[in-house]
Amino acid sequence: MELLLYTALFAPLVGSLFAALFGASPKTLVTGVVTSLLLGVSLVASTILLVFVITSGQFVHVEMMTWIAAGDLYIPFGFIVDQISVTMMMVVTLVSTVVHVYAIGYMDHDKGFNRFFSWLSAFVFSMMVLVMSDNFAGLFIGWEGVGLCSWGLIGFWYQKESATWAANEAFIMNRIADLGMLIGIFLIYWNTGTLQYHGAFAAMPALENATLVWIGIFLFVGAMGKSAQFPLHTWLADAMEGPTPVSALIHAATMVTAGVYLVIRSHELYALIPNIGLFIASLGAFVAIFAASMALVNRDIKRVIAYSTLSQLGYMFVAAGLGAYWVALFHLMAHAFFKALLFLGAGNVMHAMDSELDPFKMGGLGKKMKVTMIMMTLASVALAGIYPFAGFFSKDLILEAAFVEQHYIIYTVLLVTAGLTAFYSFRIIALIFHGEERYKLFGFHPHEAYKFMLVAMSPLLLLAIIAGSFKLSYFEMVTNLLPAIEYHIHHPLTYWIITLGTQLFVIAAIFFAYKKYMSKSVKVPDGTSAMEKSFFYKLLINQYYIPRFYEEYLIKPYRELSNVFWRHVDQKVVDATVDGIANVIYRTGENSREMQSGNLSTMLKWMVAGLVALLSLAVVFGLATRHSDEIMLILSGLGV
Amino acid sequence: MLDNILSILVFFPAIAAIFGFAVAKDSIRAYGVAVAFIEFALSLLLWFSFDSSVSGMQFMEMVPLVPSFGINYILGVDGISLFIVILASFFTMIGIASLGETKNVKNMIISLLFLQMTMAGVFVALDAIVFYVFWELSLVPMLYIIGAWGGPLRIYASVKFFLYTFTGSLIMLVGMLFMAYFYYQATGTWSFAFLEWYRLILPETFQLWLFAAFFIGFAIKVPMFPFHTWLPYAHGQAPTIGSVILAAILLKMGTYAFIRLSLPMFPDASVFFMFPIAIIAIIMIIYTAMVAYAQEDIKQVVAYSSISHMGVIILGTFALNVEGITGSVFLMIAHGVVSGALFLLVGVIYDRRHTKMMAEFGGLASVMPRYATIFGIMLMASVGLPLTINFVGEFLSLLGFYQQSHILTLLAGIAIIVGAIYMLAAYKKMFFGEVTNEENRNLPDVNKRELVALVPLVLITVWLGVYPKPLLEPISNSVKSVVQLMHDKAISEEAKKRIPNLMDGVTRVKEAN
Amino acid sequence: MLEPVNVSLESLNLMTLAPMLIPIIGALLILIIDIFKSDLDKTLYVMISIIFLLMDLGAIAQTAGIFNESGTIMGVFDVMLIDGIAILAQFIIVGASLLFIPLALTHSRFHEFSYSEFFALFLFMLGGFQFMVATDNLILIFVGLETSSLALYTLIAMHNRDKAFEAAVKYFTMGALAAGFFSFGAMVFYALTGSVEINQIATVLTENGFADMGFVLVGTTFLLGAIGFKLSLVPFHTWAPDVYEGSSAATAGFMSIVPKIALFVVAMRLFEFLIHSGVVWLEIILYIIVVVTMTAANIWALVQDDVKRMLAYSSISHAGFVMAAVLIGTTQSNSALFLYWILFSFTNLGAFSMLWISRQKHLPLHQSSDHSYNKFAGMVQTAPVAATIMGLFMLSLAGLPPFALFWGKLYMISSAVSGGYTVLALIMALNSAIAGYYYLKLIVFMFMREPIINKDGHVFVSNATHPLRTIIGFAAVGTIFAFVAINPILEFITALVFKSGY
Amino acid sequence: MFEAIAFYLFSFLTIAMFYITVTTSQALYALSALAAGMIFISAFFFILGADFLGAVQIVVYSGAVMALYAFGMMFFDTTRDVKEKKGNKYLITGLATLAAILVVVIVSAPLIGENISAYYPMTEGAGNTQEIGMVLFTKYLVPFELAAVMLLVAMISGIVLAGKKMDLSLTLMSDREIIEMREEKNKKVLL
Amino acid sequence: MMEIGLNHYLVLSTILFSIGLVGVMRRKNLLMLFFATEILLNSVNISFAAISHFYGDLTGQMFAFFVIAIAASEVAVGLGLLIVWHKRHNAIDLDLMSTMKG
Repeated sequence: MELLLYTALFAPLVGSLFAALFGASPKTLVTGVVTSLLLGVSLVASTILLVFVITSGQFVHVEMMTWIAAGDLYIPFGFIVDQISVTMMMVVTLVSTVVHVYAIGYMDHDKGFNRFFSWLSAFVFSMMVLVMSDNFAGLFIGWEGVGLCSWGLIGFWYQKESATWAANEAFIMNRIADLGMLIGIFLIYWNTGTLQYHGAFAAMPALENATLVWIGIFLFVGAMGKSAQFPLHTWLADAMEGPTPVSALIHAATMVTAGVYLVIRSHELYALIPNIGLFIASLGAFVAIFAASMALVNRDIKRVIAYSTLSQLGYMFVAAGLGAYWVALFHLMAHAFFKALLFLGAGNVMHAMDSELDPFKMGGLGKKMKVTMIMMTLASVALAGIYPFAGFFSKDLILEAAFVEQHYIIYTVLLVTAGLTAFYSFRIIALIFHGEERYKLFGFHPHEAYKFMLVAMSPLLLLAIIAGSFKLSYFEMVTNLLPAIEYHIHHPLTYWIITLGTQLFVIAAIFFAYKKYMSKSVKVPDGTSAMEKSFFYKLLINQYYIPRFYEEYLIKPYRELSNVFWRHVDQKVVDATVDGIANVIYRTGENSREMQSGNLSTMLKWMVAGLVALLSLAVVFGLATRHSDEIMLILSGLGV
Repeated sequence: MLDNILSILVFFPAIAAIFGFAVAKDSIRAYGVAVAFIEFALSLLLWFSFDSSVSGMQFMEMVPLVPSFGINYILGVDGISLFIVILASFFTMIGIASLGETKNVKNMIISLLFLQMTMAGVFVALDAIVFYVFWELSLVPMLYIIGAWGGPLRIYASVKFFLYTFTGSLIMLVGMLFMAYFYYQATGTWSFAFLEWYRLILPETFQLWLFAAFFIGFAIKVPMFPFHTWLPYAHGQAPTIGSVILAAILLKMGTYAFIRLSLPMFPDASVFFMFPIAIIAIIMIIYTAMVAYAQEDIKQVVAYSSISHMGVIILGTFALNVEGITGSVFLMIAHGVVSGALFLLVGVIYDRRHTKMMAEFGGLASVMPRYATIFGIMLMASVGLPLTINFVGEFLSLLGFYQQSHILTLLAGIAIIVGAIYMLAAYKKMFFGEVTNEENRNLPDVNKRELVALVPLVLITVWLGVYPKPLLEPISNSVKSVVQLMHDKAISEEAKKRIPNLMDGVTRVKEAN
Repeated sequence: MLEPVNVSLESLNLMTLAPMLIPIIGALLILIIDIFKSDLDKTLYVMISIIFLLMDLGAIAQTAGIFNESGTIMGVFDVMLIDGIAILAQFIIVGASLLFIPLALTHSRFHEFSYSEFFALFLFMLGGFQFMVATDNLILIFVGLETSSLALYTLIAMHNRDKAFEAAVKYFTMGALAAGFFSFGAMVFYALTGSVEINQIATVLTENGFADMGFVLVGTTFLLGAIGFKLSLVPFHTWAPDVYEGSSAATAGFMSIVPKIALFVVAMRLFEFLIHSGVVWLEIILYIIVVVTMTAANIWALVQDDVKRMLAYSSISHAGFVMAAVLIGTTQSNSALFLYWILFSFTNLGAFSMLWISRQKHLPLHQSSDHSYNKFAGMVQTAPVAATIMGLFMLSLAGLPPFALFWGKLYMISSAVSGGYTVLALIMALNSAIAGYYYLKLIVFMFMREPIINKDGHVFVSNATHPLRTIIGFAAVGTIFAFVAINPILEFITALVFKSGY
Repeated sequence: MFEAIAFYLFSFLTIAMFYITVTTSQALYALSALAAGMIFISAFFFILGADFLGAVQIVVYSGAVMALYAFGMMFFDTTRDVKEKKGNKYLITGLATLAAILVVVIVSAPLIGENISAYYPMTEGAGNTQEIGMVLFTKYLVPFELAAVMLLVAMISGIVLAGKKMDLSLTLMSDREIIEMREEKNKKVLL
Repeated sequence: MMEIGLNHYLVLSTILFSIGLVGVMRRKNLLMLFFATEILLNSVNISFAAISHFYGDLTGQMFAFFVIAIAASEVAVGLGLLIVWHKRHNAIDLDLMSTMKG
């Protein structure tokens, strides 16, 4: 088993290093193939592990070697495969394998081909470390690792100013969150004396509540960064600058869910501090609708999907916050599949439209790219949560959980969000694949993507459809570890009303979207229409002016303050003082060297003057002898 | 051989340098490399014959110098100093190996070898005066290197560097003499030996004064805010090799001295001054990081960044617990490697373009991919990414100080943010974007000689980031004994509370703040 | 009616005179030789002087031996007083002279050395100094002082160019004034105590408990004026820079060492009992003078543009530094004084000799004065060895370890610390820092500037001959490897100083 | 009584003389005033019973020194008025008077001359000269000899400095010139 | 007042000494400057003689004696220097000799 574990863990690393060898050289197909194969290996290994865990119900826990040991601190490279991590491993390896294969086609013409795969596999490796580590430090390694890789991948096309900017933004925002996480880790260490999940969680019930609350808050701050929760969400949308497979893998399926994973992983902690959980849930709910609202009007396919990811993450946090950890994890899984699918589909479209992103400039692509259309539509259906697609089971559960836990506000918010979700996802579907063929105006010549890319996508499609059916077996497995809470609305009538109501609502939204955006009247918006002038539209299209706020009130001041510090404080004050002292001394010399006039009688005068001075001092002293004690005081001051 | 390996380690380069005068100009480089390599091999030998389970001093040597005044030539090495010594010889080696075309290279190499002597000497000296001798002597070759091979402002920079540090260390000297005098009063014999000073328990007021005296000397060397302004000039003007050695080794003298002298001798004072110094350290961290962000000259960025990192080291030192101090010692090594490498990298581009202005560059990633990669790795190490060497040190230092104060650590933790900001910004300016400046269009990528210097550094960075144990173990062993000593010597309640007692298991002060 | 006195020759122990008589005899011998055969070569005289100096050293060593057995020796009606500090001082005086005399053997000819009288006067001067240190009788001190001074004035003037005369006249005139001060001060003490012997003065004063404090102060003031003049303490220092500049580099180096140590001994004898018997005023005054001398001289040295002048100011500052020892007045500090001065004589003579070998008769255009800084620009490229040695001396003067002077500073500051003069110790330290600047300035010129004119290194060593090189090498070695010799020297000094009760 | 008168008279005269010496612009006046002052001082010596000293004073000063100075004056031809560029007089006089006042203030305080024992008392019935001789050749033998050396030094210095040899300075001549000069001299010797 | 004590002599010599100081400070002509120095020494001599008279002790006279000797030899050297200087510049005004300063 350990061998399998290592295989699953290190195969991507090997692939990455292999690709890195060719990093500087032009495209060599072999890198793509090798990395994909190695990921396949990793996938297989994970699957076997999954089977093992399900069947035997035990963990696989290995300790590779010591990492840091100082004083009482002992941090090993330890890895654990339990129900939670194995789920994540499955998701990660599966999606990433798909994405790798897909990327071989997608990055076909890119001169950074090898570099891309090196980064991508490196990312998978870090992600595996993140999910498999058995202690917080190891988690942190992965945590930062994925941050690094996403930096590299977002800024993959480094010639683009916007790309590099987005990359740095992502990295720095994550850093802010990581600080919180770091502090959380310190707290855990100094209070429990260890960083191993096992020991730490075991020790926690003994601690006083305040400490736990702090730990919970700081850890969650970390989670907020990675999962781009408000107010650290802006980087996710900008991260769409990266190649689409990256968005699919990192910013939909895996990395962004790390935060959720962290919360789930430390459920034993959050179980002790329910009020923090509630906070998490409410924040999640807020983010869900907040993101969805921004997705409504956005005119960039990938950004729309990104926002939907954001809002789905909101869902997950709601679940996690409400203690329905297994639900959260389940939705995480399901979401990974259909969202990745959605992104890859979008990738096809971009590919076809040579990376044009504005859906209004497309339309009627359905004729040219059937398969893609079907896939994306199905994915959107799943996202919208129509029975019997994956989304239904996971999302519905969350709604039920909220309902059962009697957080009706959250419930309503989520319900509305569900409607919005359905609307905006089908808005873009409609805009892209149906209606007028507006792309002709812009002289695009769309074409379907490579076959193997589509084949590669198919497993995701499959899962997007059937994932829901694993629900029970999954429940069986996960609840060995996570609190097994069945969410059943006891009164069957209410249950049916709620469920059907939701379904109808969603379907209504879908039809509305189709009706609105399939009509011939859809034009490329030019800022003239009444809607675009409306306040809400402006608010939403500008993402509630939050990015601008950051630009104006955080970044600029920081830059200016830095300049002030350098040019004025450091040079004009600190350094000037030092030089000033030197100059004062020097100038004293310059001015007083006149004393040495070189004229003999001046010199003689000086001597006599000195003598007289001494004499007068003598007299002074003679007078002062009465006050000798004060003098002794002064002298002691002088150290005499 | 092993009995006085330390003396050999110290004086071999000097003697070799003297012989070096006889070597012909054109073959001096090979000679220098050879000597430096032997030196490095010696230091490795030292490491292998070093018993890392022993916490005390090893390979002690003692030759009476001025016995009537208690000055003896005492050498010894423990886990704290061992690796800095190795680092010093290592950097001298790769420094000489990677030496570019320089005018009268002979003097350069000879002064480098002398410098190596002083560096080795400072870290193995166990007698205050001997320590001071090497401490001061190290200024001279550096003065020459900066002043003779430096940039347009070189003379100003070198003189400033010399005088500033000289002033500080003179005050330190007075402190040392005081210490010796107290020892004399206590025992009736003069002594400057550290190990004997350790045994002296001073009343708190004396501790405060002496601590202050020593502090000035060390703080200027480190350099700590607000005594740091000599550093940017020195770095800005110095030739590559100068900056490398300066950043990698010379700055460590200060922090090392804190651990070797201030802490064990003045435990109460250390506790007393812990928070003020921590605050200074935090100012260093954040303030200089912001200043670094404002720079236009990549070398200045690195220079200020190293001040910022020294802040973390100081913080870890004054955590006064095993984790923190171990971390800070490790971070000394780490920062030595990383900043040294960064300066080398800056030197690479400077050799090609003879400018260090970031505005001149841009889009280098496509022109010099290997260079960009190495730079990227070092940059990530510098921002303290896990599995790189820096992270271990920073993590431990912050972790350690967290025991003393939560808020301050939180503030200090901002280091990882601001660090990322200026480093990424600089990297973006230099390597990303289109190639705008035609001169950069076809710059040659890093050549063999530079790789010889850089690749080992990269390897070390990763190796020690993944597997720091071989260093951490001896370090923390020695640090344990220091901390225990401090705890036993501490007089005030506060100090007893702050400094953990390793004998009984109580190592955590839960109610710290 | 006076009855004839008869004294036994033993009671005189005339051997106490031996060390002083030897140089005087030597001088006379030189004069006689000159009478019989004039214009012989200077080498002869140099060698004669060296021989006599060596004999002198031997005599001193012998007295030292006797002192070790039987403590302080009084001789010749108790005028002569041979104690530890006297012996030490004589060692320094004669030793320094041994280093100085060979400097006469320069490559190019200078006026003074063409005289046999030069060497005669030189030896007379030594005799004078030795008498000064080997007595506590103000009269003898005065006479000895004048003897040596008069000789010194002449030696300076014999360099025979305008600057030299100017220097000599200035020195002479101020010296005359100082002589006035001295006699007045002595007069006051005589009036107080009816004696001119310091130990008797001390006893009397302590007996009547410093009743006439006013008189004591006046006397002290005047003597301080006189001694301060010779020691070039601010504000009586004004002669020093000009005289150093005017006289030949060698003579300047000599002046910075020998007369001062003699006067230091006098100062120790005179002031320390006053301080110890609680003349607080003197303590304050000395404190001020010491600090001012150190600092002011340093500050002035900063702004000099002629190396020799800079060295002049620097030796003023060193004198102030050492004067602190008299102020502190513990055994440690007094030993520190001698230790410091021994090391200083090495280094400073070395430095001045470096100037001496680089002395040109006719100034190149770019030079404002004999030894202007830019003369040394880029010296490392034209004359590397010379540059290195010069740099060595500079570093040593700056008190950079492990070179000679560092140990002196170390011990001196330590004595200040253990004497309880904390602030003073700090001031001393900081002053060394200031001093660092101007020593560094020369190093900067030598090592970091480009040479201004002709590349031939000869201009720097135009004056060098083997004897000079030897002397400099000797000084250099002494400067570098001082740390080996510190311990024996220190023990020796401490023993002597302690034995003679200081 | 007589002593008092004498004292005041002579002190007045001396002060006057010396005052002239330092103030007059006529070198000749100054010289003669100085000489007169010296003689008056010797008068004090006689009053105080230091006959030998008085004699020496007259001989040395009014004899030797004055002769020297007179010679010097002729040499320098300073018989004409000496122009005195007056530096600020206030400083000078100020300093001097201040010094005077201070010293007088302190000195005029009566000496508490207790337990001051004469180490070399004057013996009754012996002439001052004898006593002096006695002390001079016992106690002060060494200073006396040294004084002799000092005078020798002074003599040599005088000779050297004033001698012809100082006229052309080897210091300023380049080595070549010196050698040529030497050869010149040798030629002369040969001829 | 009529009784002449030691202090009278001391005061007298002090005054003379000050006169000497004035001379030393204000004279520009070196020769006359030397006159002033003579005055200094002589003024001291008076007190020495006086003290030795009042204490009945010969040391004072000794001192005075040596002072005279010193003064005499100083004159010799001083004049020598003056002669050399005068030969060169044929002037003995000390304002001329200020080539070295600073």
